[in-house]
Amino acid sequence: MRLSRRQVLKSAALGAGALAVPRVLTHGAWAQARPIRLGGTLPLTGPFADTGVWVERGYRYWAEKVNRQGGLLGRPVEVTILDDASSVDRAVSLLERLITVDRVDLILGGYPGTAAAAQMALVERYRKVYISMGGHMASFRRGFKFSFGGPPLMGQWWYEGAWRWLSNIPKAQRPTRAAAITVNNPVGMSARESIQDGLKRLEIPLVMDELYDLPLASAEPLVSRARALGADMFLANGFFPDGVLTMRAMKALDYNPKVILQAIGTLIPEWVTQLGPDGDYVVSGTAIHHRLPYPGIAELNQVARERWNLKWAPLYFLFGYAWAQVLQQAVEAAKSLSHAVLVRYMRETTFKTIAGELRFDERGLPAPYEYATQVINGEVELIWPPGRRSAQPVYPKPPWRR
Amino acid sequence: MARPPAACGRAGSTGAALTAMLRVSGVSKRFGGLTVLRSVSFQVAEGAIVGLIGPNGSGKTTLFNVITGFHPPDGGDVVFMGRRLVGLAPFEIARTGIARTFQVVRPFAGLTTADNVAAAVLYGRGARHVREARAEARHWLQYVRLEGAADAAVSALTLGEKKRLELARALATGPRLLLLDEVFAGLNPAESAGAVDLVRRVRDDLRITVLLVEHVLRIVMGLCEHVVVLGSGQVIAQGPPVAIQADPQVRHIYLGEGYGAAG
Amino acid sequence: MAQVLQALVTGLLTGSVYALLGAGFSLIWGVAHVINIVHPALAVGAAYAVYLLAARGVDPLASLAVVVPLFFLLGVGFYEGVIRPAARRGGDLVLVSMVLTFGLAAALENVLAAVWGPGPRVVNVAYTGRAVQLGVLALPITHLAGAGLATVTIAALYLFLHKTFPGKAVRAVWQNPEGAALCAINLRQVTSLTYGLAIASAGVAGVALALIYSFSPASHLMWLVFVFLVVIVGGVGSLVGVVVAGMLVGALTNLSTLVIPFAWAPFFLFASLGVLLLLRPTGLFRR
Amino acid sequence: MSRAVAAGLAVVLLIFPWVGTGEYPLALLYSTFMYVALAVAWNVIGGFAGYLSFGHAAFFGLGGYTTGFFLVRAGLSPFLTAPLGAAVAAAFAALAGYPCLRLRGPYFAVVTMILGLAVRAVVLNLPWTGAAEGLWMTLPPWEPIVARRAFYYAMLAVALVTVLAGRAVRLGKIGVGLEAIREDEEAAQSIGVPVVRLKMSALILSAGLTGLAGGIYAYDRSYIHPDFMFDLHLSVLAVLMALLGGRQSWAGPILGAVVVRLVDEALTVRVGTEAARIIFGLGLALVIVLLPDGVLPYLERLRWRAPRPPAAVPAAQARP
Amino acid sequence: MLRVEGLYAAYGELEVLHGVSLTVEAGQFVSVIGPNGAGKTTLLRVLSGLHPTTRGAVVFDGEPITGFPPDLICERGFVHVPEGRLLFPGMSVREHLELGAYNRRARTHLREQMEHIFALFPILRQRHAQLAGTLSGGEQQMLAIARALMAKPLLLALDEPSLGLAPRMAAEIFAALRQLNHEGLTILLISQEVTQALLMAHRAYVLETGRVILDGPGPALLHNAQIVASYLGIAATS
Repeated sequence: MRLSRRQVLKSAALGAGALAVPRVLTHGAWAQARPIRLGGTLPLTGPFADTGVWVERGYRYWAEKVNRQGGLLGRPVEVTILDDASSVDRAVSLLERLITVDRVDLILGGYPGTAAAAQMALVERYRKVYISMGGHMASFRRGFKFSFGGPPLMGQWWYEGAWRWLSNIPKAQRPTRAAAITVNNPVGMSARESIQDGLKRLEIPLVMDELYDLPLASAEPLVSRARALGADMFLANGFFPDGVLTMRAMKALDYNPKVILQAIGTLIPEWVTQLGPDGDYVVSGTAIHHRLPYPGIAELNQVARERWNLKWAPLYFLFGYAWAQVLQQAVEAAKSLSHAVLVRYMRETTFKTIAGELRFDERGLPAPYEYATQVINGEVELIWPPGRRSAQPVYPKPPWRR
Repeated sequence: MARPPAACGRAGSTGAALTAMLRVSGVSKRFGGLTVLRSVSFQVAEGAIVGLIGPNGSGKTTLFNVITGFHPPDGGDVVFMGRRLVGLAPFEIARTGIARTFQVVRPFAGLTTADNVAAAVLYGRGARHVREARAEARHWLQYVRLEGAADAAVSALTLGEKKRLELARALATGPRLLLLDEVFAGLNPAESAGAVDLVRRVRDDLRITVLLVEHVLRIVMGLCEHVVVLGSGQVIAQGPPVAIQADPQVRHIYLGEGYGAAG
Repeated sequence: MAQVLQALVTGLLTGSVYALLGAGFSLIWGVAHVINIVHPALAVGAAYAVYLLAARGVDPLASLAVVVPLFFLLGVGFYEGVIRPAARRGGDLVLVSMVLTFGLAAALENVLAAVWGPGPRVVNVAYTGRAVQLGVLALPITHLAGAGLATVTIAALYLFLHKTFPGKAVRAVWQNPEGAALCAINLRQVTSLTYGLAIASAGVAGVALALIYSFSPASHLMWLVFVFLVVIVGGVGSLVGVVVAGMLVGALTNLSTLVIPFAWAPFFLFASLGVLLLLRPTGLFRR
Repeated sequence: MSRAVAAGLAVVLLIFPWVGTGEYPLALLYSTFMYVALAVAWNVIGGFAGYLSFGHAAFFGLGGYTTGFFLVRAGLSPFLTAPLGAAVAAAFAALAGYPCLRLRGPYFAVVTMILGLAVRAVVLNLPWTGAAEGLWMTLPPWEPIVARRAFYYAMLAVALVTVLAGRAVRLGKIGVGLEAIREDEEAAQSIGVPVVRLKMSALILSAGLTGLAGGIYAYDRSYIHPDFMFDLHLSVLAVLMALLGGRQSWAGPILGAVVVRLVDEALTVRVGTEAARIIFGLGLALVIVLLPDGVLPYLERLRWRAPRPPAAVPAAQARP
Repeated sequence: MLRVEGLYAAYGELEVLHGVSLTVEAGQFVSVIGPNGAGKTTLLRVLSGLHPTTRGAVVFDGEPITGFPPDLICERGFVHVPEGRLLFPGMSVREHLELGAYNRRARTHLREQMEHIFALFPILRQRHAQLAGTLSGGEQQMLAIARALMAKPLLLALDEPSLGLAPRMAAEIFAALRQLNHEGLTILLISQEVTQALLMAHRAYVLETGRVILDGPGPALLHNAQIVASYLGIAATS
């Protein structure tokens, strides 16, 4: 049974409160210090809420942990997350509200790419440091000084690990024709760039390259075309709902490509709960993974296990935590909450995060990542790079289970 | 008072054409497979009150709609004061000086009584300012004895008042020719008498020519100088009222087979 | 060729669900003069009911036994308790009902979101993802089941309307309420019944939808667009028209993707339907 | 009396950005002005003329995209290109309006809704509009508070222009003609109202004003995407605000927009999005059933204590 | 069978019936004539419940039916064939007949009643599958009467059944009405066809501007000068 989001939040908050109490009692001065206030907006309702909720949990757990360990610059932190209801318009106006009315000291990044891109324009105007997924590469080509992807969910880098993994497969066994469908929005488009480039390197012709608008009513036409064109590699650059539809259409039409690549959908826990075994063997990328050996990951996995009864920490939980971690380390390095100071340290500091070590370049981006994942037996396993493997990749994908 | 005689005779008959204000010649109209008007021709002389009668479904209202441009004819011609009306939009025809009322009253229900008329002043007469138009509207409301209801919602009016309102609206466009579609229907005797009087005044004082469709023949016979009888979409008789009342074909249509031979 | 055939057949199967939703919507529009914006939202609600039952091992087809009577009663109650009182208060009923049912749809959407969360749900049954192979054609069983449900329901509606006394009374009221009253037909009863049936059919559409698609609280808006299209193109007041329009929309969407990029398919659909409406403003089958 | 109130309100709105409330109230009022402009502009065709458009997002989006396009490609200042956006939206209305305005009632509503979706589909797929990636503009080079004030005044000006235009239309000759069209097009023709020309003008004006608002909004956002520039919700919201406030008067939509915007904001902040929308939806249903003509006519009746106009005579006005 | 006492009715504030009284005995053929606008149609609409009364009483078959909804009045056996026929254009002839027998009392006799009607109007048997919208005017009128007969009326009230019909068709309709009356059906007819209406009537009422101005046995009124005057607009002097 799935706990309601609100119940979870409530218990999490209670737990955090209980842990904080002894500290408050013993550290009088600490308790009196004015808390550092962090604020941001996330889609807690609406189509992006399934992921938005996990980012929020990441932020909240980070705050809980910071407070447990004595706070930031000796002051407790306080997190305000407003629900933008998956609307870009609301994400921007609520963030402005947080900056100007609530006067938060630090900003927590939004989600998804469209909202983040719009918020990046806003924070640039207010000169506030902003760490988020960032979305499309174009967001970072605009010369913004205050926005960072730490680490970003960069579509252009998403499949890098998958290309490297495929290029290690003997040429004769590799797929010969690829079909791609892409959601017609910034996130989809960025992943699509990587596809055109990656397939060229692998010398696999792209026989079908279709875009679709959200919401996707029916995936059958797309899938049946890919099948008819004899594509033995299928790339679905979409979100979770359309991803689910696509998978079901593939199974219904008994279409068995050698490999299925999926941009975002596979990485949220719902993928497995909704699709069950039909969600298996899908390959995707990531910037962060629960089986990576970086410090902090194990702890987050344990939290996920204890609080939500999950085997591993979900991806977006890790992302939220990582973005907050970067912000924390910048503040600690700068020893200041002045954003003018902070932004200088952002480019000079090496951040040690649960996604590894990061340094930001002029654009506000770290070095590209090259992980590949595959869903195997309901687990999102790391299959590339070879040294970090948590499971052997399954190739070619077995036919649909009947 | 000397009035120009009502013209009779069919289109093309010389002499009458000189005084004809409205000339309908050979007008036909079909709806789907149903022919509603078959080559209808008649004329309306300037300054006359002409009655258009005929049983239900004989095409009277359709003829009105053809003249006013709502239903373009399939054949034939309508000429008003030397100008061809066929092909003009209804609002353009209205601006040439033809105003009409509707069989089932169609006031603008969401507007006040005064604004109903003011709209006609603005668009029929080309007034520019709403305030002036409202002032003039009051004049027309007074003319039809509705001045007390100027600021009332139309829904508060009785049927008789609505009919007068429609008349005021038509007059406010500044017409030379007024087409009245059953203005007397549904009125009680007193209202009816008032309306007859009103139509006479419109012609005598305002010098507006009137063409009216009416069922109550008593009114038609008392009011009109010339009557056109339509039957199944054709003109079956026309002439002065007395001649029409005596016409056996008309008696047949109105009273039925064999009736009134002794009447 | 196989592609064309496959696209056509899947399109028709999809279209049947549009048609089913459109049929109930059209029925309410014709008989009660209400533009029932909440119609697709109710169907989505039914899909959630199916989801709830499926999680307890009830097959979607078996859940019809619950959904259909429940939604019938819901429809009757909705008419008697909301629409009729609203109609009696006056105002332009088409307009009032549009805003009224829009408000209810917004409320229902968010109730669903509050209970189940905003994310998409899919219903998995034993035959999900299986297909019948017909030569070159692959026909997903869920689609066949959904389309079958739609067909059976539409056929039942058709038979009801044309072969039974109460059904004929519904058509009579639809075509001429006063004439119907003179035939000893109780207008209120008939309208109530119509509402019940229409909402019940929305329930069935919800079951079909749950079988074929993923659904989320907000997905009713997309369905609303299709329902509107189908009803207007088919002509308000024509069951046959709605069915043909549903098939047309389904087939057109799928077939167009064979010749133009998929992303342009919605534009092609909107443009062609827009042009059609401009040529035949009252729809294909309006008498 | 009411003139004094209006003057007072104008003064308050003019000096408001300088009383030190900070950026957020300015942002909130800015968006309220925008919705006022949208609702009032919609009302010119939807309320006065009775053509319920559900596609006004198309005009909004076109205004915004025109601004974005000229800013990115030609470097023109958005405060100059916003009027250009209005022109493009108006031109589009002139093109699409003629066939659409032949339809009435729900048919018009549906066709305009389709039109809105179709335009969105086009912009989403044309490469030179930024397509699915959206369009980024250079940021205005101001401090936040300066920017907020600038956009506050810009949108206030748009709202003011729109309200004045709507008021002038409603109280002037055109308003009377549009009302006549709404009530009965044939009767309107019969008194010389140029029906087609007049409703086309109303649609074009309505579209232009909507496009103007879109132009300013786009620059403030500085990143635009079809998803929110052509959002169906935007069209629906304009309709609801106008209907709720009272679509027969020029002031009704203002009231509707202000109330809906502020109530929505308050509810969202206080009780959360889902609960706010449930309350909003049910409230909407309740208000329209209780006050089918909108809130403003009801308030006016209260204020003047005038008796309700008598119930309309039964629609079946068959001749006896 | 039917007694109407002092009936008033209005549209909005416009009163169109000012105290109409009339009686129809069982088995009689009663005509109501009068020029257009006299209130004849309103009278029937009030009697069948389509229009509200302001004052007055209607007693039918011994029971007051004032203020009853149309479906109940129809079920009691007062069946109205309205002006303009009010048919269902998209439904077949047979369906109209079935709907005519919608009330429970009539439904049990559906088959035999339908046979009876097909005997009366053979053309309807030929057209039984045709949609009402595609029938000719005369056929539509027959269908309207037939639909009403299916309800097993005690009293059949007809409003202008010959309106807009070719003379031959009108004659056919009147012949059918006469036959029905001979078979024992009470008939209340409103018509502009003065001659026909009066010739057939056991009793006739002349209505003018909402009042009964004259009544008596039908043929006796046939050459009444007042009627001629009323119809042809000759100033009444009698």
